[in-house]
Amino acid sequence: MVELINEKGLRIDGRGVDELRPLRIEVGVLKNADGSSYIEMGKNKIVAAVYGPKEVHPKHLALPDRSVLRCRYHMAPFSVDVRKPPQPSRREIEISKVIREALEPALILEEYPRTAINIYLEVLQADGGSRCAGITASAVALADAGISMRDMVVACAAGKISGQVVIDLDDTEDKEGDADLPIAIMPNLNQVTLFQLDGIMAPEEFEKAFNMAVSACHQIYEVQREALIDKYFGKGEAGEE
Amino acid sequence: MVELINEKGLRIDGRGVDELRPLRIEVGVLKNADGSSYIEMGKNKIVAAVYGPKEVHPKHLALPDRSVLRCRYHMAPFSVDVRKPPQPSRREIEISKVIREALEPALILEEYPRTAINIYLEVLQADGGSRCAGITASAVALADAGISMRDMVVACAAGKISGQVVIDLDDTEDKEGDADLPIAIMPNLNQVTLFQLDGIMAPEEFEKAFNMAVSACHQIYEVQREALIDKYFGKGEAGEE
Amino acid sequence: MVELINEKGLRIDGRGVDELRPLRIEVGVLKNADGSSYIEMGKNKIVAAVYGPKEVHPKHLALPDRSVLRCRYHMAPFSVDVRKPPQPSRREIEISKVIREALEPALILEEYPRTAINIYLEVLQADGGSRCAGITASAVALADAGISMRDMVVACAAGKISGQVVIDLDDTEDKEGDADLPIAIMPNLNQVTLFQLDGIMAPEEFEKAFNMAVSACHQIYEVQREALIDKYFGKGEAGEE
Amino acid sequence: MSAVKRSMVVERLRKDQMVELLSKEKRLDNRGLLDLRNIVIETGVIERASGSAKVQVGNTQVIAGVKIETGEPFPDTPDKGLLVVNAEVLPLASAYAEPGPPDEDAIELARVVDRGVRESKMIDLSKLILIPGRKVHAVFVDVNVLNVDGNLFDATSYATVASIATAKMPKLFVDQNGQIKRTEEIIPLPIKSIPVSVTLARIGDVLLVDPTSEEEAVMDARITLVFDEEDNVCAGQKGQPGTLNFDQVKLAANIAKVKAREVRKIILGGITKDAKG
Amino acid sequence: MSAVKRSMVVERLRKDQMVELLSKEKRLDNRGLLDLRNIVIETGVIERASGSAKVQVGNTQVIAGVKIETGEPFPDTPDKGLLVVNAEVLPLASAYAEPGPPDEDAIELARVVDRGVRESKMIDLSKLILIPGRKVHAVFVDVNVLNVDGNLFDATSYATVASIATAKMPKLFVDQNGQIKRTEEIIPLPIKSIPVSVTLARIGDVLLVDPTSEEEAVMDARITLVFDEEDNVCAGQKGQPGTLNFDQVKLAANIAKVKAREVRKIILGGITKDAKG
Amino acid sequence: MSAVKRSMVVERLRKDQMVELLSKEKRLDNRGLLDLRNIVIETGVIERASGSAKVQVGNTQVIAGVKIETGEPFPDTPDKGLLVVNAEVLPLASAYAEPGPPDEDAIELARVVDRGVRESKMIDLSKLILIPGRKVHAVFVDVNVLNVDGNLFDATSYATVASIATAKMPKLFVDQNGQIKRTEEIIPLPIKSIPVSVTLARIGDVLLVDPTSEEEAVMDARITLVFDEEDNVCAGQKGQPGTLNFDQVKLAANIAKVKAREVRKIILGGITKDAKG
Repeated sequence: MVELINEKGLRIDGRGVDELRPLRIEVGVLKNADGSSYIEMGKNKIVAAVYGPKEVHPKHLALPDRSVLRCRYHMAPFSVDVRKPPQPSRREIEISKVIREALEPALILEEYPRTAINIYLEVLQADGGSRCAGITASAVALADAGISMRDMVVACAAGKISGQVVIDLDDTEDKEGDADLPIAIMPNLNQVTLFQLDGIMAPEEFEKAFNMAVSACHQIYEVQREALIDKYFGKGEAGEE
Repeated sequence: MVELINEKGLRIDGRGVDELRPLRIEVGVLKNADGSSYIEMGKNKIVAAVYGPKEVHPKHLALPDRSVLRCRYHMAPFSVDVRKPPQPSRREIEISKVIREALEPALILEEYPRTAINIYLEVLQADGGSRCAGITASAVALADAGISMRDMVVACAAGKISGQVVIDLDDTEDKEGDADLPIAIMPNLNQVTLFQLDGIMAPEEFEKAFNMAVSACHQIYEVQREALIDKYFGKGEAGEE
Repeated sequence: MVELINEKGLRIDGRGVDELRPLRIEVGVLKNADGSSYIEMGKNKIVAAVYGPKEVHPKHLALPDRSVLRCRYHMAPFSVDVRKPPQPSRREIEISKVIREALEPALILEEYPRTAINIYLEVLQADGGSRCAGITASAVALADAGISMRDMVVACAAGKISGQVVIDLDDTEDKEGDADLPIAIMPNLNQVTLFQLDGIMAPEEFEKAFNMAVSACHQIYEVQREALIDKYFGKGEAGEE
Repeated sequence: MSAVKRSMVVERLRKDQMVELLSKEKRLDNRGLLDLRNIVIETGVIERASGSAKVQVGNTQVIAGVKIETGEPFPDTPDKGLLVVNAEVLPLASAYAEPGPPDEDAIELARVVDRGVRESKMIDLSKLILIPGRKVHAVFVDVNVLNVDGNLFDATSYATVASIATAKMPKLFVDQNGQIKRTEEIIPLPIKSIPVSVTLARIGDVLLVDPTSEEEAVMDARITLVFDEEDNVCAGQKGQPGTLNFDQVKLAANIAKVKAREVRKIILGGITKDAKG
Repeated sequence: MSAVKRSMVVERLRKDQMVELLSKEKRLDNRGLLDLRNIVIETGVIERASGSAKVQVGNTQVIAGVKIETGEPFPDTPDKGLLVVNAEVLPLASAYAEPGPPDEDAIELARVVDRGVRESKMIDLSKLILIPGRKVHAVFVDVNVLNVDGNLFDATSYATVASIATAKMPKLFVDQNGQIKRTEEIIPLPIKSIPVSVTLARIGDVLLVDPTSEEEAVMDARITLVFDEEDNVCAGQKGQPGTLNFDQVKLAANIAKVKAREVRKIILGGITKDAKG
Repeated sequence: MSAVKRSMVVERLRKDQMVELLSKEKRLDNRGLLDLRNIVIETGVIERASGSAKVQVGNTQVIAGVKIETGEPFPDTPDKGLLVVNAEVLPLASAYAEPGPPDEDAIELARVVDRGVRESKMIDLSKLILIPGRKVHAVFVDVNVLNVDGNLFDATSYATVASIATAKMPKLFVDQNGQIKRTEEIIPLPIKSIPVSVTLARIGDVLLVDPTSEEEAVMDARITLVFDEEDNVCAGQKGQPGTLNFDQVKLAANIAKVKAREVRKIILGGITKDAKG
């Protein structure tokens, strides 16, 4: 068993238990998409694109009172240590579903009847927490596409490693640790839109981890806001990177 | 070569050459289906369900003068000794076709134009003769669904093992024996609706086997009738099992 | 490295550098097709069939101003040394595309709006140059089907083996040689409709090979003409083979 | 499985009616909000399987079968046996189920059930090694849903757990030549824990357990939590495009913990009956 | 392959006309009810294949190729070589054939032909073992239908049988290190029997052999029977959603037995020609 | 990728306008006919990959990643390592791209890029053998198109070439027991050549290089040629159902040869930056 927290209370990459990995969000990175973003969260490198609202094909899938939301989370074959075949795995299909369900509550789909809104996530490099980073990036891309939203959506995991509750697990902590609790919230409406749990926690650890994940989401929300402000109101003098 | 008939003329499981395996049919076992049944025939355990007549999707597959009959014979992965992958094998596709063709002559499909009738068979445990048991169960489920029928359909195999003609082969007899002749008939109209043959028989053996299979079908037909009568007119005092 | 040209300047099968393999084309070999042909070019044995112009399914794929051309190049499992699985490989998909694009410029598709014309090629035995033989056969089958054409299409490869430029490479020359340059032309309009290149050639070799391939196409065009004349105006006294 | 397309007006009426009823803490089948339906667990129903269980939760009916084969370990876990859980909602289970490969709902179902078994460490996978890094036992659990009436997550989990807990296999050994041989001895899988899944639905402001199909048709969100015998939570999943507020998440976890203790007795009953039989 | 959708009225008229004609024992092509069409069998047509045969039955045209590879035996038959028969109705064979994986008709076709070869014990599979339980010869027969004009079952069977009967392969052996090596010697497959398939159609009350596409379009039922050289029946299959009465089944078996003797001579002729050539 | 269905009238107007503009040697983006767009090549962008490169050609954006695994050689090339190039036009790359397996356009794209790498002998595959005939290095290059604005062939080729040229792997060796072990040493792939792809479009009578999506929408034919450092041509492909006359083919080859020298410097720059970094 790997020692994931040292005697100083620091994690393998030197972080404290409630410290996020380095995080960077860029808005509008793809010319063709109606909205797009790029996120780096630890070693995660993910591109998000939104196409829509647009006509639905085949037409009988259209809904008369609202837009159909679709989401595809996909990992590039070179994004992980052992090459991943390009066709979607069961894991990617499940994650696509929970990401879609995590974003849908924030979207005012009733404004776009008989249309579809497609969200595409390409994980160029995967680290622990790629679904959370993907949700965070998707919400930014949806905002960039001008889709009406009730609130932002922002996601982060908490978890348990070496017996302690921590936030934002990286790949090693996810694999070697005891539990992973990814959640997504609408930060102003205080609603949970994604909730998953993997691994063993006592009830009190669970509650602590949940609260820490909520706090972490609020920190990440600030980065989302800044990225969108930079894009739409400029950075002043600062360059793009 | 396994000895399939002993010096007393008895088969491995103690049956005589013209003796059926234990047979049990139950009607209406699934709440959602329009008609359903459960059959145990030897170690075969098969559930049959009928959905329909109902709308056809996609619509261009509908027929203006009659119902479209569809049939899916499927084996559960755990139904056989070596796990069977869930996707339909070539064998399952062929059997689905011959079962559909065995049932269709008995159905008055002209009464249900522009609709589809779907028959689903799930083999929970497979023994020799699962296609025959499946046909027998399907016919009961069709009756339970109230589909108009010209006659029942009932199926049984005869075959040749250790040089003798026998009926209702089990798994070992099917694999180690010389020939298997599954047939289905409409018992009142005296018509053959399924006929297959696998293995070597002299012309006179073939004729004997065919006649024995017809007789066996008539025995099974009585069990079909009783099961339907039990369901629709009660068992009197007897419980359900 | 195999010696592909001997000291007399002859190739493994005894041909000179600018000599075609034995070539035979037969017209109208399949009863059901609207047009068909059979070609033997070296050891290539290929059947070509044309169905159409006919209705398009699904209808939304139809074009209002012209016919949709489709092409399927397919190899029989027994056509090559190691059995080829029947489902189309990436190679077959690419070749189907380039053959379609090689034939399309010669067809007056505007004469058949809202229809489809399907070309099917089955390679019964493959040798080097099967895509060229397939194009040559397809053009004959299209003529046999009575499709309006601006010109014939005829194809042949040139290439480089043992340092020399040669035409019409067979399987060994294709695999062991330095380069293969298959082209298709419209012989009267002097237009290139297929152009591919595989392997290393200096610019002057490339130009020489290209010119030799064009000449070879003109020779093959004569065989196409004769085959069609035989079919439609008879061979005089000669039998069919 | 979820492809029911109803008229929107009807949909809304049904939901309003259900919310109204629930606000009085009543359900269509007269259960209390935190009452489970009747759970029936039969094990050993498929003789050809290494383990099997048929589970009814109300009218929901599923059957699970375990097959134990030998296989190669994954390169990144050379010291562990394999566990594969598959679930299919058979076309005979509902008018809305279609033949074909599992859709996203069935994949989610199988993966959540798998997580409960895996994360609770129900099977000690480190004891399933035959030749380290090369040959291990591979445990396949296939679950077929035979009739759909809501709460597939729990029914599938109970069938999976009961079939694994009662599975038996011939003891194998590796001879001097590295060949795998079977002995006469029949042994169970190395079981360390029994995970219990409990699913709640939120409809309007109300949380209720063990939803039926009719309740699922109008629910806003679904949440599943899995517990081991020490009340540790070992898997969780929210479903459906609705939300839960922070208190609802915590409340759901507390309710599920308590109900899991209740279900645990029923599962243990189903398993033990088999051990005797 | 069978997806012809005709107007129902036309369909019924065609059938009435056909039944009327058949009641006078006449067929559209002037054959008697029990007359076969002309059968042409050419073997050795594909040099790259181990064996091959092109067969014409009237205007029906098929080509079969045999490839012999080495493979692993199935776990339940460690002492037998492998035989795999595939059939494809190529899209060039008919206006109704579509590209794509074999549909249920093509799968049935391949499986019935396979059964005839397998059950007649045409190939002695027990002689195809290289290393018992580990390496065996695998015989792949792929049949491509090039032109459809009825009776694919018989045409496919004849092409399969003729290509197997004339297949040749290098003799292999296993050296001391367990490596499989090839010798210079070229040997045939171990052939024990030649199965012959005969197909009849019932149209109205009439049984006829070797139906054309036009006859198949209106037939009520189809029955195929396969015989070995001693008049034993070794495979059978009824097709189509029509019935046969008990006498018709027995009559069909008797007719098929007699016609099989006639076809046997033609197949043996096609095989022998190759042996000489 | 090419499934744009526009009104035919609009289509024709666009083309007329483009042809008119081109006849004056002008392009919509003000480039000359033989001017390339800006090419940006960044390597080493994906740490988990053995090699990687992000390439922009104007607004066209692609990313390539190399994974090096061990595998078995093809039976017909037992003395060579494996090279597999895949390309996907991701659904996020264009409003016309669809999720799903690569269509014929993406397959052609990958195969043409693969041919350039293979035929130029960029990688010395004979040096990728671990155990002759049994174990070799397998080089997988996966290229994802992130944004489509024309000339995918060249962008994909540059990304493929740059990612291969900068790929690194642990040096492996075979121990006495025939086991493959890794050393600490990190080595590059055995690179012998750098192929450079140049694509031209014919629109009307005009040949132009590096077409944009708007130009591709109206082009008659496309021709791609790949050159090595000695100006040898090593791969070529015409695309689209239009023709080229004999002179246009030769002219295209000459233009491409010259432009390839220009692009070569940019690729070498991108590769070298990485070597320093």
